[in-house]
Amino acid sequence: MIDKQCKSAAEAVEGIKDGAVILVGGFGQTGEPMDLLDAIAARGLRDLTIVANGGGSGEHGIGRLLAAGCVRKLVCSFPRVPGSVAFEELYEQRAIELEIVPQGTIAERVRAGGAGIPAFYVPTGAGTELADGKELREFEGRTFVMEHAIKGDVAVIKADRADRWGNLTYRLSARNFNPVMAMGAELTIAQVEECVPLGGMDPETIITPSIFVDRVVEIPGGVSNG
Amino acid sequence: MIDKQCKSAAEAVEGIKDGAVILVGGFGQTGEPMDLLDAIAARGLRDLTIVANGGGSGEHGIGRLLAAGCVRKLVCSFPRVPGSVAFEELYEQRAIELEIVPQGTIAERVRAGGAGIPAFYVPTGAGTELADGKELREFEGRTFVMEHAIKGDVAVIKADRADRWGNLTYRLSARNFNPVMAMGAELTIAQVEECVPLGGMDPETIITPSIFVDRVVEIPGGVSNG
Amino acid sequence: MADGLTRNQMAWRLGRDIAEGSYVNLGVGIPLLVLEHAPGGREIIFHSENGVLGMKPKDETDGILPDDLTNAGKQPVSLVPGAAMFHHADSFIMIRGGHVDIAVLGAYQVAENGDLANWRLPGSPTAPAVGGAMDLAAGARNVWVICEHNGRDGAPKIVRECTLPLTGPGSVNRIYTDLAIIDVTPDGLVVREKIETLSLEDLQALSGAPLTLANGWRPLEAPDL
Amino acid sequence: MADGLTRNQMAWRLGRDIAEGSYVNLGVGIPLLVLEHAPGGREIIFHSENGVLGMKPKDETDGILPDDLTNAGKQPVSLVPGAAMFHHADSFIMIRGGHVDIAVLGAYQVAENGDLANWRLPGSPTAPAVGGAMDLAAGARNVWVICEHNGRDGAPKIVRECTLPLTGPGSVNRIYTDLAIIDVTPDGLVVREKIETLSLEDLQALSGAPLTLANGWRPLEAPDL
Repeated sequence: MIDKQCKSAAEAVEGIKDGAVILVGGFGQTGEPMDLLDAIAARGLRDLTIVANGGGSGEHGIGRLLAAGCVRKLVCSFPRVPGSVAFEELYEQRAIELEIVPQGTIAERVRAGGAGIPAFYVPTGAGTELADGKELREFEGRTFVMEHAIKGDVAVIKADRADRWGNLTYRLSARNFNPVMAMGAELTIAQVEECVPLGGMDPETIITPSIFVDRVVEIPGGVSNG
Repeated sequence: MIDKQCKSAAEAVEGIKDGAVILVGGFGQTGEPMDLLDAIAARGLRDLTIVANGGGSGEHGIGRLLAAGCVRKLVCSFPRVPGSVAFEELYEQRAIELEIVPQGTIAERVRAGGAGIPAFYVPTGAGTELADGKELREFEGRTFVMEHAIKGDVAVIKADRADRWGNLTYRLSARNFNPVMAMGAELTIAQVEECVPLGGMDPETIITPSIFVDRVVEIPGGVSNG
Repeated sequence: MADGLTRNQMAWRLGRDIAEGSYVNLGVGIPLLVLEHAPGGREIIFHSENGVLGMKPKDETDGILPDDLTNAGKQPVSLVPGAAMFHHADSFIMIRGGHVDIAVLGAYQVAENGDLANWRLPGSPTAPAVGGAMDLAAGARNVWVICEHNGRDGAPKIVRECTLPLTGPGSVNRIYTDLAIIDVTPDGLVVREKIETLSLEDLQALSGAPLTLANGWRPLEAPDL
Repeated sequence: MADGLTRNQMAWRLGRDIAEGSYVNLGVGIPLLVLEHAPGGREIIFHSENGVLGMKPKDETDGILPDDLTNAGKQPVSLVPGAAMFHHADSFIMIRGGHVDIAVLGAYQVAENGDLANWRLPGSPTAPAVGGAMDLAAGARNVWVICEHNGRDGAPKIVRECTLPLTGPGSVNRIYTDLAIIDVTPDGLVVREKIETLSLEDLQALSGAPLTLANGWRPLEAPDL
C-alpha cells in the first residue's frame, strides 16, 4: 500500500542535505509551508539555496530559516515586505546572495525544471539590467531573453487536502506557487490541513496529482506569523 | 454585461477567414468539438491549417473539414485511426500537407504560443528524423531540439460547462488538449454541454478561466461519429 | 497652482476608462486603489498575479479567511461571481501571453517613448524587488501608469529618458497623474485631459518631456472621494 | 521450437516486475494489455497521456460514458480511487520531466545500445504517426519494451543497429518478448529470463545482436491466460 503520509514535520524533512536547492511555495504568508520550514531550520542545515517568491517575514517559515543562518542564497522576485527583518539584516551585512528574478520567470523556470525543458525564451526583462549577462535572441523582430530551468533538490509546499497517495488541493489563492514548486523538485514535501481517505477527492478537482508528491504531513492550523 | 454566449454553432464560427490557423481540441473523438468543426466546414473555408492531435475520423468534425476540402495543412501527432477515411484519401492523393509533431511537443508549442514564449528546448525527437532541419543545442551534455511556439488564429474546443463569461470545466479525459488549445489562439470558441448562471461554477474547480475564452455556444449532446 | 486629484480620485478616474469585459491587472500601491473605485454597473475582471481572476474589495461577510485570498499587495480580497483560481505559472501565461488587456502600474519615471522605470532606486540601502512588474510591462496588451505627476522632491516623473533602471522598454501606453491624462504616442506625449485651471505651460513646466495638447482635450475631473 | 508466451502472458509477466507505487505509462497495442493483467494487491498508478492518472480496465457499472474517459488507444477505461485528471500539457510535464517511472512501449526494433524504433515503417503507403512515443522514449525514467521476439517474417526485432527510423536513441532499459526478458546494459544485452526449454544458442539464432545469459537467470513463465 502506498502511503506518503509522515507523522510529523520533522519526519517529513528528513534526509534534506546541506547545500540543497529548496523550492518553497507561498505568496506572502498565504500558502507558505511554515511548519516544514521551521522543521528544516531546526535541523540546522547550512548553505541552502531557497527559491521562492519572497524573503519571508516574521519568525516562522523562510524568516526563521534566514535568521537561523541556514541560507546561502535566495532566488526570488520580491525579497522584502514589512516584517522581512531576518532578510534585511542579512542583506545589510552582505551575508546572503540574492538573485532577483521576475515573478513570472521564476514560475516558468521552475515549471521548466519539472517539465524536462532546459531553457526557453521570454520577453520579460529584455532591455533591463535583469537581462545583463543573459543570452538574447530575436524572434520576429522582438528581443527575448533565454532563461534556464531551475531544478530543486527539494520542494516544500502547503496544501489544503491530501490523500495517502499525495493528491493535493489548495485553498483559493493559497494555491499560488505551490503546484508549480511541487513539479520542480526531486523530493516534494507537502504540509496539509487535512488528510482524507483515498478516493475522497474528486479526480476532476485535484490540482497537484500524486505523481509530483513524495511526502505528506497533516498539520491542521499550523504556525503563522500573524 | 459580458455575454460570450452565441445562439448557434454557425454564429459562433462567424468571422473565421480562409487560410486561418485553427487549433482543435480533443483526443480521438473524446472532447472533439464536432459541431463547431461541422459549422466551419459548412462555411466552405479554404486553405485552413489544422493543429490537433489527430486527423479525425468519421464524417463529423475534423473528418468533415478534411472531406470538404477546407484544409491545406494538418499539424498533428497521430493523423490516422480506423475511420480516418478523409485524411487517408487526401494523403494518398498528396492533396494535404502533413507536419508530424510529437504529442507532448504539440501541447507545449501551443502552450508556449499562449504564454508569450517564442521558443523552448525539448529532448523529444533529438536523434530522430523529426529533428531534421531543427536547431539543436546541448545543455549539460545532452542534446535538445529547439521548438517554436504555435499561435492559432482560432481555437475551437469542447467543454462540459460554461458561464456567460466563458469559464469552463471538462468531463474527465475529454479535457485533454482543450484547455491547452484555449490558451493558444486569438479567438477561442467553445461548444459546451451546458451553460450555467454566472457564479454557478466553483472558482477552485474552473479549468479554463474566462480570460482565454471569447465565444461559447451551448449544444447539449452534439453530433458524434458513432 | 491648481489642486490636483487625490490618489483615490486618480484611481477613480482611471477606472472610468476601463471598458466593460476588460481583464485588468493592478500593481501594488496606487494601482490597487482602482479596485476600490471601479465603476459600478460595468463588468470588469480584475486579475491578481498570485492566481486570482475576478477579485473585488474584501467583503468581511464572505467567510473567507484573510490569509486564504489576497491581492498582489498581500491584502485580503473577495471574489465576484465568475471568479477563477489558478497557479502562478498559469497566471503568468495570462500576463506574458498578452491575455491581460490592461496592466495598471506605478512608476518612478516614464519616458516619452514609453520606457518605464518602477522597480529599483540605485543607491537605496534596501534590496531590489521586482515582483511581477517586468512580466506585466513586457506582456500586457496595454500598460497604464498611475502616479503623481511629480516626486516628493518635485522632480518630474515624466521624462525624456529614464535615468533609473528600466522595468521595460517602450511599455507604457497611457499615464494617469494627479494633473493630467497623457497618451504615449509615436508622435510623443499627448495630453488628453488636464486640470482645467492648469495651463499647458504650467503642466509642461512640471514635466520633463515635451507635451502637446490633444484637440478636444477635456478637463480632468473627479468627484470628492 | 519451444512455445513462447502469448501476448497476454507477456503483459502479465511484465506486470510482475512493476514495483508498488510506480507511475507507469502504457503505449498502445500490447503495452495496454498490462492494464488487464496488472498484479493484484499492489498499488500501481497507470498514466495515460491524454490526461489520466489512475486508470483501470473499463468497469461497465461505473456510469461513465465511454467517450468521456479513454486510454491512449481511445478505448474506454475506468478510474481507481486516487485518480486525477489533467490536460495534455500537464500530462507531458509528467512524461518529459521524468516523473513517469516506467513507459511500456511496443517496438519494431530495439538495438543493443537501447535505440528504439517503433513509429514509422519507411515505404508504407500510410501516413506516419508518432503520438507520444518520442516524448515517452526521451522522458520516462525507464523504458520497457514489450514485443514479439521476431516479426511475422521471422526477422529479429532485437538488432545491433536499428535500420528503421528511430523513436529515441538509447532509450530502452529492458525488453520483454514472448521468449525472453533482456536487460539493456552498458555491457550489452543480458538475458535475465528465457523460456526454459529454449537454449541460449536457439535464442541467439532468433536475435540480431549478441546476448549473454545472466548468472542466476530464471525460466520465463506465466500462467495460462
